[in-house]
Amino acid sequence: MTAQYLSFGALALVTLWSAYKVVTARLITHAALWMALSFTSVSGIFLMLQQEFIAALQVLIYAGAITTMIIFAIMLSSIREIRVEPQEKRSIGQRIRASGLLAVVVGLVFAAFMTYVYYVSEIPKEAVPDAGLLTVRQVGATLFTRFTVPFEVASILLLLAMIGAIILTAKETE
Amino acid sequence: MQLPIYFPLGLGALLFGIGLWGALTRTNAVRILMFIELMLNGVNLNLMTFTRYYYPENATGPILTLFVMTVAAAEASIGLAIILQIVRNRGTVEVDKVDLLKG
Amino acid sequence: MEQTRELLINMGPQHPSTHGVLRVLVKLDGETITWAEPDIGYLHRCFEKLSESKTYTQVIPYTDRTDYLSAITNEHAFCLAVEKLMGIEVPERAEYIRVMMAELQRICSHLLGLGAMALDLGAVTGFLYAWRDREKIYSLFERITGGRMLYNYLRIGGVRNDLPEGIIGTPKDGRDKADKTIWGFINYFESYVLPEWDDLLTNNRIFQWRTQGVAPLPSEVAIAYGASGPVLRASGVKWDLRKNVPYSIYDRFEFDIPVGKENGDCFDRWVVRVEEMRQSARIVKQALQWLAENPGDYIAPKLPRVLKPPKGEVYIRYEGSRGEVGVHLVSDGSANPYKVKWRSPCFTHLQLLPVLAPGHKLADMIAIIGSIDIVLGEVDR
Amino acid sequence: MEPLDIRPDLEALKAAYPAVEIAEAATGHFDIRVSLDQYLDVVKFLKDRGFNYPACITAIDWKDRLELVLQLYKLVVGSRQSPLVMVRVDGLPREGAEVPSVTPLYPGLNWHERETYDMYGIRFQGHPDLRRILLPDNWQGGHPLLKDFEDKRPRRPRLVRHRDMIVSG
Amino acid sequence: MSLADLWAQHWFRAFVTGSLVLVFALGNFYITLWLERKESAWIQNRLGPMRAGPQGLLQVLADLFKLLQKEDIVPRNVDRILFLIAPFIAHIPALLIFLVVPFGPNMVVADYDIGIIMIAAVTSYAVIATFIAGWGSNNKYSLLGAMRGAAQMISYEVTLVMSVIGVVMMAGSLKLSDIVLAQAERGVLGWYLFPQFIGFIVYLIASLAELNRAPFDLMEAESELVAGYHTEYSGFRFAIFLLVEYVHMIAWSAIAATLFLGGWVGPTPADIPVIGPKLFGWMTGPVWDNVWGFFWFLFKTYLLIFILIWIRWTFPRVRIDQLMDLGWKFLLPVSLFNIFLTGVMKYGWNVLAESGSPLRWIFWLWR
Repeated sequence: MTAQYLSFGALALVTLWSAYKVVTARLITHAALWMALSFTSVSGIFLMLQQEFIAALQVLIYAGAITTMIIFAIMLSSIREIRVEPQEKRSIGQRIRASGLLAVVVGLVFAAFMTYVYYVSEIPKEAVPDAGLLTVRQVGATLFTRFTVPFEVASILLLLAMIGAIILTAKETE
Repeated sequence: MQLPIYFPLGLGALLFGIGLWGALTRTNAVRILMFIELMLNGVNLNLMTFTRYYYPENATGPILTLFVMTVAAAEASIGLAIILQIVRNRGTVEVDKVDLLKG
Repeated sequence: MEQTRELLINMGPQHPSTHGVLRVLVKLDGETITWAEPDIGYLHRCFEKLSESKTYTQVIPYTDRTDYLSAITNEHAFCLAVEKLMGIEVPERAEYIRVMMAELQRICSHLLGLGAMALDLGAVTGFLYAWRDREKIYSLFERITGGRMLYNYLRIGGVRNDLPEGIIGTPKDGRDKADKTIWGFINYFESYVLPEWDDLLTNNRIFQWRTQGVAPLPSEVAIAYGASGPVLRASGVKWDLRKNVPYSIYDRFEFDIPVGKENGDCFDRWVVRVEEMRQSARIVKQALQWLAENPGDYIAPKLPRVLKPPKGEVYIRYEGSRGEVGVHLVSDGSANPYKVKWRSPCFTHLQLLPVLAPGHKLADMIAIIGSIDIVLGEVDR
Repeated sequence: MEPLDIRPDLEALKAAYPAVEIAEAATGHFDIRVSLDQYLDVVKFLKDRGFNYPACITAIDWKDRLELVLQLYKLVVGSRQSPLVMVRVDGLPREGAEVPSVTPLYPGLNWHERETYDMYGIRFQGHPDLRRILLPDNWQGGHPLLKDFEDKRPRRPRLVRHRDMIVSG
Repeated sequence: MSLADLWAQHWFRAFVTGSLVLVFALGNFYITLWLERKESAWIQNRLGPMRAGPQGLLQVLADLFKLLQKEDIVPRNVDRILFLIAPFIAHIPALLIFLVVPFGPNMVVADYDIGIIMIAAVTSYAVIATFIAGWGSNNKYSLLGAMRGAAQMISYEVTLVMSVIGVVMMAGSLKLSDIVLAQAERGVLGWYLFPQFIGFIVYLIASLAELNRAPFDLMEAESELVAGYHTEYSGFRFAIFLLVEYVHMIAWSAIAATLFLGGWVGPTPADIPVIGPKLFGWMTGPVWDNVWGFFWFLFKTYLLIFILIWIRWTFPRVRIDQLMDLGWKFLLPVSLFNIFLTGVMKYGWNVLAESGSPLRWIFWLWR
């Protein structure tokens, strides 16, 4: 019983701390690596929720592909001022906006509101006992039976994204 | 799962909150994309918590998360391509300096 | 707005694949080379100035050190120049010994050139196979001349000493006698080593990827830039000084000249060298047959202790293992040569680098340097 | 493989430039003595006559004057005994000799001319990149292959251990 | 607290099996490094390390001690944290792969039913580790090397996963132990190597590129003039990178052995038709099955390691653009074709299996 709390507490702490560091990291490359860490810990939480398939996908897509893509973008986009972002003097107003007081408040309010809604609503708090867990085979089956159209649309979306990215970034090689 | 439901849900919300806070404060375009990814992560977490707590045998949860992830990947690649073009034409990646349409 | 910064890097002088102390300044645009300039002189030992204060016989060890990978061919070139200047008649047995040694030395130097190129392209095993076979030749040379790499074996008018007992061996010697008798080595070389080179590297898919189409050299450019030897022949020019401007007794041997195609690239230069090794083995075999038929011991010609060639000038062209070695000898009648100009092929071939390299990738630069097979001792003299 | 005969070319050269002396040396090559101003024209003439292969260019220091020697020959595939031609320009001053460069005609002599400049001090006009090639770029010790060259660098006493005495200089 | 119910404790089982896997990885690293030296020597007909210990067995120990006592220089203006943690992050993919690999009949640490996707997911960390090492050492060349290495790994990761899908289609499950059992049912030589030969070849090439080894070791090749992203590392930190490379190699060949060569399935002495049961009857039973299973697993893994080392010492290096062309324009289409081929063949067998027509023997291989 306490093991679950313990592990969830640890993973949650890591996720939130790395997410916070993504915002406050001085160097953008560090931010990218903190993001990778947060993705990994979220995948840990998925494992806790006994969803191995989604945990593996999370690592594969988020921690692997998207992080690398962002790192490549960082390298290509700002080779020049990558070293240190200039910390020029900023007025009080800017500093407040930069420190994100406003946004933190919005975020907290949002989080508080959501937890209030869960708490008040009559959604059963206790989880359904460990019913037959989902196997990958079932997910695959429903994916290709009930969700074939969304699946095709998603693949077209990916194709479009690829073509768009290539057209946008391809240098005119002679 | 003896963990009450609003623990993971709370975490998802907080994750979303931090993403939102980052997106609103930072000015580097690439970093804002990172925050969008964080927000989507928060969404995924919510999705999976509900699936695990209330409909564990139903496969729509993971499939929907799968779709969210594909959309996230596609969006990230297009976003980064656009950012590269901005860098190539405007020379900067700071969002508030890219104000060509300003009145 | 997109400004690509050109990266100026310099390869060498300490670089694993520049065959000695060569420094090449390279400008890179991303991965492709836009400009390359070799910077030489790190191994300059003023061979000409030294030889002006030495007698003719004392100069011979210096000629070993110019192209230190094929010492016998350098000595042979210098001795031919002096003998032509003085009109000395070299005994026939000495001529045959010289030709046999020169061709063995050519095989050995080609082995090293090919091995080094293979190593640069990543085929470490090819490199070590070349070393293994070279060792066998070195042990043969050690028994004949006493030295492994630099011999000081030839003398003006002949050779220092006759071949030791049993070094020639019988045509039936096989692989086990490869480092004991010359016949053994030649049979081993032809039956085992050459086919191995073809399977291991020449027909190796990735090797062909890395060398075919890299640095094509048209024949006019090759001639205009004074290229010679394997580099010239790989560009389709059938020009071998042993056949076209015959010296010594090369006209008694029959061997053919391997030639590449019109725009010879790195791969052709490689194939021409491998084929040349085969032809050199043929020449050595013919020389061995002659030496076997008339054993006789070697009678050195009677020459004064200190040679004083008549006043005059001579320029002989010799087919060294890397190209046309030119010895321009000026003598003023005294015991020391007045001027010894060493026209070295590697010095001339290195001029091709700025012509061949641009447009290729940096990794190709290594293949190009390997294929023109330069030795810094001869470049810097 | 018949022996290549270049006599007609030499007669044509003699006809075109009477001031040129052509002699066949005992050791089998042809010497063409040319004056400095006709040097480039003669080389162009020979190139048109088919002397396409640049063997080497060097200089000889006859103690009172410098002599420039350019060696060419016809690289004709299948020919035999293609004789070598030495175009010689004599009487060059020991310092500051100016000679037109043949690199535009024969790119192969580019480095050979730079080496001759490096060793003898003969300047070649029209050479694309005339600077020292073998000696270090910051070498001030003059041109080493001249007969009267002595090394002016400071001498360190040479320590000869086995004769337990210091041999100076 | 008897051992039995201690074993029932989830955390204790995880701890024991995890450390066993670690011991397996390090032990095999030791042997693979020694094998690489010996095999390269054998190929180049020299002797290889002979002095340290019998047949040079202690040579690897000597190397590790040498690297241990070497000064571990951390350059001054380097990105300290990244520089220090890079080698350890590089370990994640190498060791996590062993979680899913079945060493014996029931010797598998955590048998996820998404085995192969888990492997693909974990290997994406190798790219991040390369980047961290390159970025951490803060010099332009290692950064260039790291970016090039990352690009190479990504483009070959796709091909790697595609080449394995053929096997998954044949076995019908992602779980590695199911795949091995499926191969066991297919009879004596029912390995997936034969029907999936294209997949196997593509897998081999792609794993070579993923490991930055053999013909694709662009990273520490002359083109960068430097030793790739781990230039600045010295002393034991460099030894850890070496460890990572070899453990990664073992991991990939272990997967290949499981997927294509039928993992731990192999004839035991007891199966010899006539005299087997009498002579070696005592060798049957659950424990012995595990022993023989582990033996066959190791045998096949080392067979593939032998091939990887063999390829390394015979092929020259490939150029960077040829590498990318090969990956995207040749290997990926070929692996997609293999998937298509497997689908058709399996469908063909399902249709014709009972019909008894001679035609079905074409599809027999994909039954």
